Amino acid sequence: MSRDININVDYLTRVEGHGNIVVNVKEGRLETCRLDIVEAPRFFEGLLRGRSIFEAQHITSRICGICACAHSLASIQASEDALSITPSEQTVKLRKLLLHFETLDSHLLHIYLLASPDLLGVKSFIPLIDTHNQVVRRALRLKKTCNDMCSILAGRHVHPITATIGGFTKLPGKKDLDAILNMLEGMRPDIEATVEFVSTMRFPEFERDTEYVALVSDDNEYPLLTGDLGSTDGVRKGKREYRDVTNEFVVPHSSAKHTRLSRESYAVGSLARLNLSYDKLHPEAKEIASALGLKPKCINPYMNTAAQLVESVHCLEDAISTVEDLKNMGIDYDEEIVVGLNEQSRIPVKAGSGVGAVEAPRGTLYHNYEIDERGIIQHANCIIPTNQNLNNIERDMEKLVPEILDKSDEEITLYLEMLVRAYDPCISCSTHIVNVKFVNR
Amino acid sequence: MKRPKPKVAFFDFASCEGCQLQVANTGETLLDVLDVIDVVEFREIMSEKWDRELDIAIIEGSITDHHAEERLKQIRERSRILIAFGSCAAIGGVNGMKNNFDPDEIGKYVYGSDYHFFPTEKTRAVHQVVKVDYSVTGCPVYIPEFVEVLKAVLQGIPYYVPDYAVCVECKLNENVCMYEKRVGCLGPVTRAGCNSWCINNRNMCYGCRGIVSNPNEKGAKDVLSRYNIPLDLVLKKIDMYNKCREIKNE
Amino acid sequence: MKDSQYVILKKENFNGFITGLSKLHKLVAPVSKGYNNYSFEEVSSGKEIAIKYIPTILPPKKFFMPQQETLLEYDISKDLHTEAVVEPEEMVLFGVHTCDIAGIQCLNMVFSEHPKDYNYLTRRQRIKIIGLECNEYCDEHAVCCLMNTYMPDGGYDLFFTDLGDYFIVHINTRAGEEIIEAINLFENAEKSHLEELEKLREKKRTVFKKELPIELGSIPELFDRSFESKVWNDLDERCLACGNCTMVCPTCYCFDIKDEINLDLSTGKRYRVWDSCQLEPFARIAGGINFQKTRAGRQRHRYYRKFRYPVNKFSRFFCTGCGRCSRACMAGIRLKETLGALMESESREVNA
Amino acid sequence: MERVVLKESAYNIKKGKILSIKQMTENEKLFEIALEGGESLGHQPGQFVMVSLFGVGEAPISLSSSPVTGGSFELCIRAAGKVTNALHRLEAGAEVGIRGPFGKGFPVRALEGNDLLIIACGLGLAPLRSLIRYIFDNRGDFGKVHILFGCRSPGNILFIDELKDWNKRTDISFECTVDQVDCARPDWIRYVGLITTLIPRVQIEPERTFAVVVGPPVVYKYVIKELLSRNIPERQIFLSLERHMKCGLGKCGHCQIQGIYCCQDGPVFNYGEIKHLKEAF
Ligand SMILES: Cc1cc2nc3c(=O)[nH]c(=O)nc-3n(C[C@H](O)[C@H](O)[C@H](O)COP(=O)(O)OP(=O)(O)OC[C@H]3O[C@@H](n4cnc5c(N)ncnc54)[C@H](O)[C@@H]3O)c2cc1C
Ligand code: SF4
Ligand code: SF4
Ligand code: SF4
Repeated sequence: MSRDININVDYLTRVEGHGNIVVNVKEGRLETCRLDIVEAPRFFEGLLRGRSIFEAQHITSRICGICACAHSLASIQASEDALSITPSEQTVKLRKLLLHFETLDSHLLHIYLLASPDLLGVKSFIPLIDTHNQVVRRALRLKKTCNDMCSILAGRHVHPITATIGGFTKLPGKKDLDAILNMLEGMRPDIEATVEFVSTMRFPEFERDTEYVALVSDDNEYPLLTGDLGSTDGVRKGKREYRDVTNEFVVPHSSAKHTRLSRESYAVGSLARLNLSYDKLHPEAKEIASALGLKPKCINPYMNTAAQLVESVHCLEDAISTVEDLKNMGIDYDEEIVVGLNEQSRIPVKAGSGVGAVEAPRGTLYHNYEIDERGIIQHANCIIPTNQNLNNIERDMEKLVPEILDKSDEEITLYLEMLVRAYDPCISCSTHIVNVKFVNR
Repeated sequence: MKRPKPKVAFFDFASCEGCQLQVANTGETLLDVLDVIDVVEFREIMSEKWDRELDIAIIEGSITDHHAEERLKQIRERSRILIAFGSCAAIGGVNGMKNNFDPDEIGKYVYGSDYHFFPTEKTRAVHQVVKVDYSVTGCPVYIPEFVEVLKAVLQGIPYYVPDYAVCVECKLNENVCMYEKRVGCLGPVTRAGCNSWCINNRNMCYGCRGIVSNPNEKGAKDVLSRYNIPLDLVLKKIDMYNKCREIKNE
Repeated sequence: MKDSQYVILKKENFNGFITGLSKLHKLVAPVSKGYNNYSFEEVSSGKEIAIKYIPTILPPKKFFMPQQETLLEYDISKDLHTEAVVEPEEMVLFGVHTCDIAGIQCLNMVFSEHPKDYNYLTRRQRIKIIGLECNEYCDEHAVCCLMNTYMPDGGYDLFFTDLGDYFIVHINTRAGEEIIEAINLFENAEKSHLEELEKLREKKRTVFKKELPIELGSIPELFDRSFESKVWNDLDERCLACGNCTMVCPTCYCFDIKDEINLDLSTGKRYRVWDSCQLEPFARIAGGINFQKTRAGRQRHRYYRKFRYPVNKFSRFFCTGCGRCSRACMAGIRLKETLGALMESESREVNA
Repeated sequence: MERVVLKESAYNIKKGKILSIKQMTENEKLFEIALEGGESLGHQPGQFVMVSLFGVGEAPISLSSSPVTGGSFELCIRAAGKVTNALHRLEAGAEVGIRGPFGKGFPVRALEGNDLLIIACGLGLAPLRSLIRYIFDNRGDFGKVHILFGCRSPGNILFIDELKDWNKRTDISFECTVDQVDCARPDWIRYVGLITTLIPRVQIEPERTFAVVVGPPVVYKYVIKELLSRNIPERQIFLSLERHMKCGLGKCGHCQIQGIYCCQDGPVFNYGEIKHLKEAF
C-alpha cells in the first residue's frame, strides 16, 4: 500500500508540557517521525549556579509541579551526598512515604484523567463527568486523598515544604499518622474499583523489545529511593556513574542529544521498574499484575499504564506498612530540622559533589550538584525521566507507524498520541530539552 | 439563578504546571467549580481546544521569549478577563532568577554550543507584557485564594492581593516566629494570602507571593543584622521569586 | 459543700483534676510550643499543661473573639434572606495569668458598650476562667507591676496559686464553685494555707517593682505632651509594619469585615477577621487617600490606644503589661524602651 | 459547636428595595430605596447607612434625602470600588441590605434661627443635600441661607436640575464654581476657580452665621482658614469627615481619629471641638 500521511499534532494534550508529534509518510515510506518538544526552556541548571545548596531542593522542585516531591527528594539526596550526611532511619521511612504518595497521585492522575479518555473514546475527562460520573468522582476523590496525605506530611503535594536536607522541618504527630493510615486504608475500595475499571480497558497490542533501566537492589525492597542503576540488558552501575548510564550523546545528523545505554535507546518508568524488580512487588500488587497479564519482560509500551496501576497497589500497601512501622517505632521529634539553620552554619558545609537518583513516577531522576566550600553550587545537572524516554518513544513510533498504515489518519494519530501518553511524559520538567530535531533544515 | 457559564481556558507558559495541577488536586470541589464555569481548553488534562473568544483566560507561567509574547498578546485580544495564575505569571517567580545571568551565557551553560536553538529573553511577568485583570500569586497557588478570585471574577468584582505581611496570617495561626529560631524569614515583607502556608509547616517564608507595596527596606536590613543573619543570603532569597520587580513597566 | 472562699488542691491530684474537668467541658490551657513559646490549646491531661509559662503567643482573646468569626449568613437565591449568628462554644480556660484576665476585662468593656456586640457577649457567657498566679516575673518584657495587673483582681471564676505541694484556689463565682463541686478532689483551706498565700503575696510585692520610674497616673499627661515626639520617627525607621504587636495584644480588637460567597453565588457568610492598625491599607479609603500613611503615625496610634485614648473612654489603661508586643517584634521595638524614650526625650526638653 | 441566631445583633440588616436609579454624572448615580414593609429609616441629615451587597461587602453612604420624605430615602453613590461599582450595576427592583442610620448628623436644632453658610465640594453635596432639603422643608426655622458649591468641572455637577432651581430661588443665595471648564458651561455657573474664592463673595454676619462644610479631605484646611478669616467662630463651623469604615459601631477601629470614632462620634463634627486633633485634617 502506498499512501501519504502527514500528521502534525500541534500541542499534544493531556501530557505535562508542550510536545508536538510530526509524522511524514510518503508513498508508504516513513520519512519523518519525531516528537518535538516546544516547551519554553527554563534553564534551571544555569540558574542554580551561585545559589546555596540549602536552597537547591526548594528551587528544583519548581522544575516540575507534577513530580515535585520526587525532585525534592532527588535534590536532597544529591545535597546530602555532597555534604556527607546520612539520613536517619525515620527520615528514610518518611521520605519513602512521601514518594509513595506522589507516585500514587501521579499514577492515578495519569490512569484516570490522562489515559482513560482515549480508551473510552472521548477527548477528556470532562464528558466523562456526565457519562461516568462515579468514575470521575472516584478519580478526584483518590487524587484528593493523596494530596491531603502529602499536605499532612510535607505541607502540600506541589512543592513540598517540610522535606529538607537532614530530614523534615515538621514531623507528623501521632494524630497525623493515624489520619494518614485512615486515608490509606480508605483508599483500598477505590483502588479495587480502579483495578476493575482498568481491567475492562483494552490496550493496543504492539511490541518492541528495548532495554529497560531503573534502580535495582540486592535487598527485598522494591527500589524507589535507593539502589544501583540496572538494566534488563544486564548493566549495573553505582549512582555516581549515572552519566555512563544516561550517555547523553550527540547524533551526527542532528544537533540534539539523545540517551542510550546498550542499544539505540532505553526506557524508564513503571514498566521498566516492573521488568527489573517484579519479584519485589507487594504480593497484592503481583496478583493484580498477573490478572492484567503483566509479567516480565513485558515489551508493550502501552502496558505502562497497567504497570502504573500495579505500582499504585504496591505503593498503597507498602505505605500502609510503613506508617504502621512508624507508629510502632514512635516518632522521634528531636529529629525535627530547623530550616535555614545553614544561616547559622549549623550543618557543616564542605566542598564536594553529590548525586541523587530517585525513581520518580515516570522513571529514574538524577540530580547532581558540585558545591564549593561555602556550600555554593558551582555546577548542576538534572536528568529527567522523560528526557531519557524521548528517544525510545521515537523508536517506538518508527516501528508502530508501518504496522498501522492501513488505518485512517485519525486512528493513526490517536494511536501515536496514546503511545506518547502511555509514557506519561512530563515535558514541562525536561530541563534538557535536547531532543528537538531539525530534519528539514 | 442560572446564568450562561463563562468560557474559561488555561494556558501555560514557562512554568512547572504545578499551579494547574493544584486545580486538579482540589478533588470533588473541582466538580463544583466545573459547575459554574465551562472549561474549554486545559491542555494539561484535556484534548479539547478553543480558538474563539474567551470570557476568562487563566495564564500560568512567565514570558521568556518572543513566541510566548506573541501568543500571550493573541490570547489577551480574544479574552474578556485575563488572570495571571501563580507566581511565575503574577510576579515572574523562579524563572526570574534567570535574569541574574546574561541570556547567551546561561543558554551556553545548559545547551552548549547549540544554545541558539533555544533563544531566550529576560523573564517577565504577565502584567509586564499585557494588561492583567486579576492576579493569583503564590508558588504554588493557594487553592482557597484561587477559588476566592474565581468567585470575584464571576461576580464581576475586583480582588486585591493583600497588601500586608504574611506575618499577619502567621500570627493568626499562632506559629512560633522563625526569628525566635534565629532564622531569616521573608514574611514581614511578603504579601499575605497564603495563610502562612510555609511557616505553618515550620519552614520559613520564601517570599513567593511578592513584596508588599511599601516595604521598610532599611528596617528589614536592621532586623537581619540584629539576628546576625547574613544580609546577602536573604537578599538572594528575595531574588528567588522577586527578581522581575526590577523590570519597569513600559 | 465548701463554705470557705478558698480550697486547696494537692499537686498529686492535679492530673486528676485536669482529666476530670476535661471530661466535663472542653478544657483549654497553656502548652509549650518550644523555643519558650506557649499557646492556649485544648488539653485532656495535666502533663500537657505548662504550669510555668510566659504569656502565650496569642492571648486568650482568641476564644472570645476568634481570629475569624461569622457574623451573618445569607442566601440571595430567591429573596434576600439573612440571619445574624454566632457559633459559641462552652469551655473552661485554665491557667490564665492576671495580665490576661485584665485583657479580658478590657474587651468586656469594649463589647458591652453601646452598641453591644452580641457575638462577643454570647461567647463570653459560655467561657469560664480559671486564673493562675505568677509567683515571679515572666521575663524582662513584662510591665505588669507598672500597669498594676500582677495581683489577682477579679474577672475569673477560680484562681489558682501554686504554693509548692499544693495549689490554693480562690472561688470567685457560682460557676467556679460548681467546678469545685463537680470534681471531688479539693480540700478545705486551713488558716496555715491562707498564711502561706499571704506570705507569697508579700514576697511578690518586693520582687515586682515598677518597671519604669513613672507613676501610672502621670502616663496620660506624658502622652498628652508626646504627640510630636521624635520617638515616633525612630519607630518609623525600625517598624516593618508586620502587625505582630497588635495581633498578639490582649486588648487589640480591631477587625475587618469580609464577605464570602459560595460557588453557587447565592449563599454565603459575612465574617470578621482580626485586623491591625499597623498595616498599610488599614486606614486607606477608596480613591487612595491613606489617613495613616506613615509607620510613625501608626505606631503612635498603637501606643495612644493603650495609654491615652482608653483612659478617657473607659477610665482604664489598655496595656496589661503582658509584654507580648515586645516579644513578638522582630524589629526589637520594646514597649518599655518606647515609654522610657518618651520620658527621657521629655525630660531633656524640660531641662533644655 | 452551637449555632445561635442573634436577633439583636448590630450586624443584622434591614431589607431595602431600590425603587429607582438615576444616572447623575458619569460616576454618580442616585438611588431611591424603601425599607421592607414601608418602615421609615428615621434619619437625621448628615447621618449615613451601611449599604450591603451580599457576597460583595458593605460601604458607608450618606443619606441624601430629607428625613421629612418618610417612605423612602435617597443615596447618591459614586462608583469608587468594589461595593459601589457593584451597586452601580443594579437595576430598580433589586434588593440591598441596610444597616443604620449611624452617627451624629448636622446639629439641626443648633442651626435653627441662625444664618447658614453651606459649603459643598464635589460629593460633599450628597450629605448636604439632605440638610438643604430639610431646610427647604422647614424654611421658616432658619435665617439667611447661602449655599456654595464647587466641583471639578461642569460634567461633575450633581443634582444639576435641583441646582438650577436653587439658583432661581429668592429665599436663599446660591453660587457654583468649577475648577476647570471641560465642556459646555451652563450659563448659571458664574465662576471658575476653587471653592475658597467664593467665600469672600458672600455677605455674612459672622456672629450669627453657622458654616457647614462637606468635601474631600484636602479642602477642609483651606476652607476653614477662609471661614476663620471671615470671623466665623470656630464653634459655629461644622464639617463631616470621611474615613475607612467597616462596622459603623465604633468597634472595628478603621475610622478612629485619635481618641474618637468617626462613625459614632461623627461623621459630623464641630470644628472647635476637634481642631486640636492633629489626625483629623
Ligand atoms: C460617613 C461616610 C459617608 C459617605 N458617603 C458617601 C456618599 O454619600 N456617596 C458616596 O459615593 N460615597 C460616600 N462615602 C464613601 C464611600 O463609603 C466609599 O466610596 C466606599 O466605601 C467605597 O467602597 P467600595 O467597596 O466601593 O470600594 P473598595 O473596593 O472598598 O475600594 C476602596 C478600598 O479598597 C482598597 N483598595 C483599592 N484599591 C486597592 C488595591 N489596588 N489594592 C489593595 N487595596 C485596594 C482601598 O484601600 C480602600 O479601602 C462615604 C464614606 C463615609 C465614611
Ligand atoms: S515566622 Fe515569619 S511570617 Fe511568621 S511572624 Fe515571624 S517573621 Fe512573620
Ligand atoms: S509563606 Fe511565603 S513562601 Fe510560603 S507560600 Fe506563603 S508567601 Fe509563599
Ligand atoms: S511587631 Fe514590631 S515591626 Fe511589627 S508592626 Fe509591631 S512594632 Fe512594627
